[in-house]
Amino acid sequence: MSKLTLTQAINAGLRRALEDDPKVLLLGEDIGTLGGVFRVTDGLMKDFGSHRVIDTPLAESGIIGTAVGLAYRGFRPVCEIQFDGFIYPGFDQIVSQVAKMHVRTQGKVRMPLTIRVPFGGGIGSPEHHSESPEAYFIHTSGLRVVSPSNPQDAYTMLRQAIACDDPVLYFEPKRRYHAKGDVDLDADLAAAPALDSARVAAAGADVTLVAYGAMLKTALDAASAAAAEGTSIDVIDLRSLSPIDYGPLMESVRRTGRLVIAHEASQTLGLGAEIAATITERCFNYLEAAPVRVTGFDVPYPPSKLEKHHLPDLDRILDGVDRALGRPNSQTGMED
Amino acid sequence: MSKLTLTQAINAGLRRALEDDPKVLLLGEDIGTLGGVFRVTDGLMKDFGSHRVIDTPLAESGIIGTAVGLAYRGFRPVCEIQFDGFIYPGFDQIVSQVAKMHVRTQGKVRMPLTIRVPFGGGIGSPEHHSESPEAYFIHTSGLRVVSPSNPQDAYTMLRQAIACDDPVLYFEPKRRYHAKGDVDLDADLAAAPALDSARVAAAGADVTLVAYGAMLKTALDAASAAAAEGTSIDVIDLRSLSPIDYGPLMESVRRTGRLVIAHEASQTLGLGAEIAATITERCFNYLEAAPVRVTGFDVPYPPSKLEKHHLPDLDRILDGVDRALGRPNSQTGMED
Amino acid sequence: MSDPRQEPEDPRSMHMHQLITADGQRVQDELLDEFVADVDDETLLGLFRDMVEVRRIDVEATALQRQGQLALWPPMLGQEASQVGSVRALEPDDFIFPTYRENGVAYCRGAHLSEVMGVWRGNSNTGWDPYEINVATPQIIIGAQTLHATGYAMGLSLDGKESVAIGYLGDGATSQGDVHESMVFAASFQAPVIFFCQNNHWAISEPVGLQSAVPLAGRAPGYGIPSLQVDGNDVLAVLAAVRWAAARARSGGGPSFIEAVTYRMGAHTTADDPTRYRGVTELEEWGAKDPIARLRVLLQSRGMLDVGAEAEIAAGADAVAAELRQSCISLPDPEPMTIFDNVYVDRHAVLERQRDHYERYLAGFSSAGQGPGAGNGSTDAGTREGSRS
Amino acid sequence: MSDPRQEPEDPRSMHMHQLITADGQRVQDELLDEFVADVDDETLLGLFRDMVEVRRIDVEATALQRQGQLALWPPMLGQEASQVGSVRALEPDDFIFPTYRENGVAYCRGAHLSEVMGVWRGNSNTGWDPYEINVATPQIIIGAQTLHATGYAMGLSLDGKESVAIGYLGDGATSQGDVHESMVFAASFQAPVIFFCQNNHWAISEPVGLQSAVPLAGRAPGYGIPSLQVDGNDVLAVLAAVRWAAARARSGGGPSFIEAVTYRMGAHTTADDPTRYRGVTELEEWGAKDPIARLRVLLQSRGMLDVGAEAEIAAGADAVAAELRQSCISLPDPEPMTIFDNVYVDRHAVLERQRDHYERYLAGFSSAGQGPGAGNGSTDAGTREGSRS
Ligand SMILES: Cc1ncc(C[n+]2csc(CCOP(=O)(O)OP(=O)(O)O)c2C)c(N)n1
Ligand SMILES: Cc1ncc(C[n+]2csc(CCOP(=O)(O)OP(=O)(O)O)c2C)c(N)n1
Ligand SMILES: [Mg+2]
Ligand SMILES: [Mg+2]
Repeated sequence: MSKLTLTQAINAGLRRALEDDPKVLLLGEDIGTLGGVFRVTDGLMKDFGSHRVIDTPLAESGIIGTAVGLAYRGFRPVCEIQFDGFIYPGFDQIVSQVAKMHVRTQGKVRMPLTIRVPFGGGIGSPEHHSESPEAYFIHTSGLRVVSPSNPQDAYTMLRQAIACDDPVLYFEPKRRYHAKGDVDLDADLAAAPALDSARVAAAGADVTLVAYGAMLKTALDAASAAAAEGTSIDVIDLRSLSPIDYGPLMESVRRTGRLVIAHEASQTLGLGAEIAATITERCFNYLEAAPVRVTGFDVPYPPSKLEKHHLPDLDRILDGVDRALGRPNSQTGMED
Repeated sequence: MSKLTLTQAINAGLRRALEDDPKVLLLGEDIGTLGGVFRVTDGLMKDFGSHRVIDTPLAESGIIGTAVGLAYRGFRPVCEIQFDGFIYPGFDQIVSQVAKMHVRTQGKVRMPLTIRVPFGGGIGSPEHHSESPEAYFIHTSGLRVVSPSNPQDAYTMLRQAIACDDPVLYFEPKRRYHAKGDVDLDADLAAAPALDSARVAAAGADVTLVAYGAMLKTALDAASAAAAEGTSIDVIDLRSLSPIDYGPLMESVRRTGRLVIAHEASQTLGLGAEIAATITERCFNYLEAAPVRVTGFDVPYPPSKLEKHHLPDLDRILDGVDRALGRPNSQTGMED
Repeated sequence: MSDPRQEPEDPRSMHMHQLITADGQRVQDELLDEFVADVDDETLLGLFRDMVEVRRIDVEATALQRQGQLALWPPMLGQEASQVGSVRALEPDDFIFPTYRENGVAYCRGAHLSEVMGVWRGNSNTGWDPYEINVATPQIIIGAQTLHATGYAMGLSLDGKESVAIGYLGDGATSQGDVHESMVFAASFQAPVIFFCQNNHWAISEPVGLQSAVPLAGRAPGYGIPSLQVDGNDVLAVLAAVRWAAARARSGGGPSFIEAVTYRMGAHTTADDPTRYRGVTELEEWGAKDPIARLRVLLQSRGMLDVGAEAEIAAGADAVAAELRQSCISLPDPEPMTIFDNVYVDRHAVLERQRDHYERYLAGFSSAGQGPGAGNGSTDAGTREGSRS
Repeated sequence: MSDPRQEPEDPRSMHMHQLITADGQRVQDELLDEFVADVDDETLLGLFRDMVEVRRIDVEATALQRQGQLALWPPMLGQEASQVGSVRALEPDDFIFPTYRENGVAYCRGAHLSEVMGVWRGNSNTGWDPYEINVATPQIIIGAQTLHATGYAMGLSLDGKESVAIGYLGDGATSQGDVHESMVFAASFQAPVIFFCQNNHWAISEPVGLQSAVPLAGRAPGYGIPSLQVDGNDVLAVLAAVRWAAARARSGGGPSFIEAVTYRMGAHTTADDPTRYRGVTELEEWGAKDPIARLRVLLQSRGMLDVGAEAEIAAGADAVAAELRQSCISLPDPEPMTIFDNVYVDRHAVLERQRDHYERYLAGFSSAGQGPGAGNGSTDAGTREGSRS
């Protein structure tokens, strides 16, 4: 066991993947000499050479598109998108090529790309540096989407993502980059929880609270605060956003009858919509109240001085819990 | 009143907008001399000149990006994206520029763009020509998204979209391009239903069925078939996909207690998810059953010989209606 | 007023390399000659046969589309020399990234005709296995494949191979950002990639002048990528130009760009009506530069193509066409449940659930004569009656 | 082996226009001289003052960031001549599309210092009204603004104006597809746009050689766009080059591309640590080419800048810095409910509902001392207690 920050855990995961498989390559802007703007790839170019840790020209479509060609040739490219808001120039290659190549070729060509995207807000950055674009990719058939919330998952899930024969969008909770945790660097990948599995992060009986990425920490804090007030919250860390592992969610909701989903992304067609709709479909008779979404608002990410109002925090999550429990709160009487 | 096809109605709407406002410009690939691959812009370059109906180089980001600059200068660009699947190269400009410019400039700069996108399947076309990408834009704050289902709406809503000071994605139901209908070319825009309003397309009492674009026709057919079997369906034509006009939906669901949403787009985070989640939030105590989604599957759009299996048809919608009514059907017993 | 050193080159000032003139004369080209020094008359005849077959395929496929057997077809008429000359310049290990129009290239590489037709009949998005013939699937998103070719070529370098990758693109494609980024990456990594641009003068209804007022081959030097303009209706010159580029790439010289100047004699696709946007003079002018006719003259002048030989070739092409027709119309419709196949390599629980559901749903129809999906787009509300058990 | 006519130009063979040498000598340039024939010593002194002020602003903003008053700052150190020379070449009606780094440009155009600071303090995404000073908001998405400049310029043509649009970009930006598409559109529509590329040799940690092995100014001719390479540390040459381009545009000559060769003497932003990727020799080398130092020498040699005059200018710059600091630290925090403002022009029912909800939610805290949002990222679960009425 090593105590690592989340960035160190990702770095270790990349290092291990580079060691284990000569077909693994890293591509991105500033990932080489600099080691990435977050130092996630620190030291890797030095140790593995500039033919495996590749500083690319400044062009996201170029990064993804050449990675498609490399995958065509049997490589396993790991692309870094510098910040969430810079993924859109590569959107066409992701949606029309990466996601569709396997089905297009009737299974002949595989796209085992991993696309790493530091995502989310709360770090005081300017525009385009704090977005949560995961819903675009969750809606895109052919992709897998995951997001770890802690160093151990960051390490294990990254290795699983790189080993996975499908393309994986790997969203890194950048607000939690410096969070430390124990990481078992020798954990057996096969024995580890599957890449597409959810995890119960805290057990509770009254309400089910679903979160992922950086929001998991806030959800756990909310659960502690609620416990002090006598409310017991079952917190589920989604880990996989596509596909969603509905088993643990359904098990929980069928016990609690109440569901709250929290995420930073905007509400309309944010992941909460899918979870609310699916759980309602599959657990309708168990629900005591409508699933509640606590999310970013339907606004472009605001200037950093205002981000604390956009991001769901402990108080807003507890407000959502109140709503799920049918306690009068700020949204009461606003059904119309 | 004129009897027009849906393409003719759009053509008339463009013509009228070009006549009424010298700041209106059309930009797109093949829209000039050819009149567009669907002939939607037929004759417009001839009548308004190549400075107002502009054949652009083959580059979608270029089309949207220069339209942003034109809007900056006070123009009202109407961009044509040739087919749904070709919008992604312009995605970055739409999401990071068009959608955010007004808020970025604290309201100083307006982006009254209209982006016309022929969308959806059922026309026997190759890959990338039958997609339903609307969810990506509905999830994007700062955009409006609409889709007409008939010639009159196509005409009126297009004029309203062009007149609107916000950017509007205007999704044209290409499968219905040749559908004919009465169009009042002199309808008063202000008196017409608002661009962001939904419409009850057929009145019913047992189930609420929501659809938009080309699916509306299938929904109406399903309602007729159901009526013959004694089931009365309230069909709502959404018209506006962002924002959604929840008033008529809520009114209907509170009467029927049952909701079915049909669309061609893939299920996961397709618009049905948002409607199901929101209606559940706002009408929980009125729902007799979980909202049902009848949608395309979570697969890349299939080759055209298979598209009839992907696209919800009358039978699949009626299957969904059965489910909403609690009648045993193909999904019964599949809650887990 | 402006700096003369940096004035844009005049289009007419760019040299178009040629080895066979429009009237069938073999002419010299200082750069290209050495690359076809080994091409004997037999080889030339082979190129002729290829072109005749490709044209015959085009005619047959167009007919099949008219007869409702294909959903769509993108004609190659007029571009046979560019397609045949380029693909015949390559080694089997060289990897090809084509657009939707390079069906002649795929055919020459050994794609089965049924595989080629499958895409245009609507059965599948690719017919062939890319790794079997080293040809990627036809790319519809304009320009996207040039990045794939570049990435593949980067992989070739990493693997220490001497092979090359070639990305086909049209004149219209040169406007796309992806093509630019391909050249940036290719130059930066000195990737062994060939950008083979068929300037067929049209992007659907848009003339090449709308994409660029100067020759397309003039773009590449700005990236440090050598380029050539070649007569795209001259199969020998195309062959030579691609060999030139491939030789550069194999010897570590990095990327090259070739503009093959040709002409789309047919419609953009069978759905297109070119009479709406172009006149007959242009067609006539280019008809006089036909790639097959000029090689016929040359071969005849060398005594390689008497009436008998030509008839034999035509008969061979007819046989190809017959096989094409047969294999096209006998293609079985794909199985409904295959829409769920190959979306993922690994198990995907959410999709699996949808598959199970649809399987049960379909089973509900099995006892009735009526299949599902018949209600689609139909106004006939009666399909449901009796279709369900 | 390759065609010599189309070999890539050698980087060193491109002529870099210059009017003031690094050691302060005024030299002649055949092309540029006529564009600065009217520039007298007073004007030169004005450019000097601008550059000193811009540098002083940069120093102050960097200090404010270190002191926690700004969230981030992208230094302009070393690029003063490029920024000042270019903006001073333009007319007030000419419209500017800058990146995040052109804060000196915005300042010269009349942006209030508090407006400039607002962005970097995290108060807003723009400080100034673009239409008040004809400067668009700072663009962070690399390359996107060049398309906006092109579109705006197309609009200028349509409106029959003689004004121009200018799009600023960096060396790294030249790799983006959007910059390419800008040049395609600009050339196709002969838009009166200037692409002003500051090659400061670095894109964060990536040297310009990674984006291109040949001069960036060499790209434009491939589109039929004339281009110039100019010494970007020579304010007079930059002024002349932009006037050259603007004159071309105003007289219907269409787009131009200018590569201003300069150097980013500071970090990419205050969040960057350039010692990780570049050595001191390069810095020293470029330090010797400082844009301000060379103009100082020239002005002194002309008797325009004695100790008193320089002190006066320095004092003026200090006053600007003081105003900057004052207006920055006194910027009021934005009001919470403004996050819902200006997302749409027209009413948006779904967003309005969210706004109403949040308003009511916030009201729930009003009676308590503790504001909302305090629980964000905090492990202190106690904030909720007592914060709600
Ligand atoms: C990204 C994208 N935009 C638009 C289209 C529609 N489209 C299909 S072919 C074509 C013209 C292509 O012209 P060119 O590159 O010259 O190739 P050609 O068809 O002449 O072989 C267009 C606009 C597309 N397929 N992809
Ligand atoms: C589309 C996009 N990708 C990546 C980034 C991250 N990024 C910000 S500045 C920068 C380097 C830009 O270099 P250059 O164009 O030379 O401008 P300079 O910073 O040197 O002024 C990068 C990669 C971005 N802002 N936008
Ligand atoms: Mg073409
Ligand atoms: Mg730079």
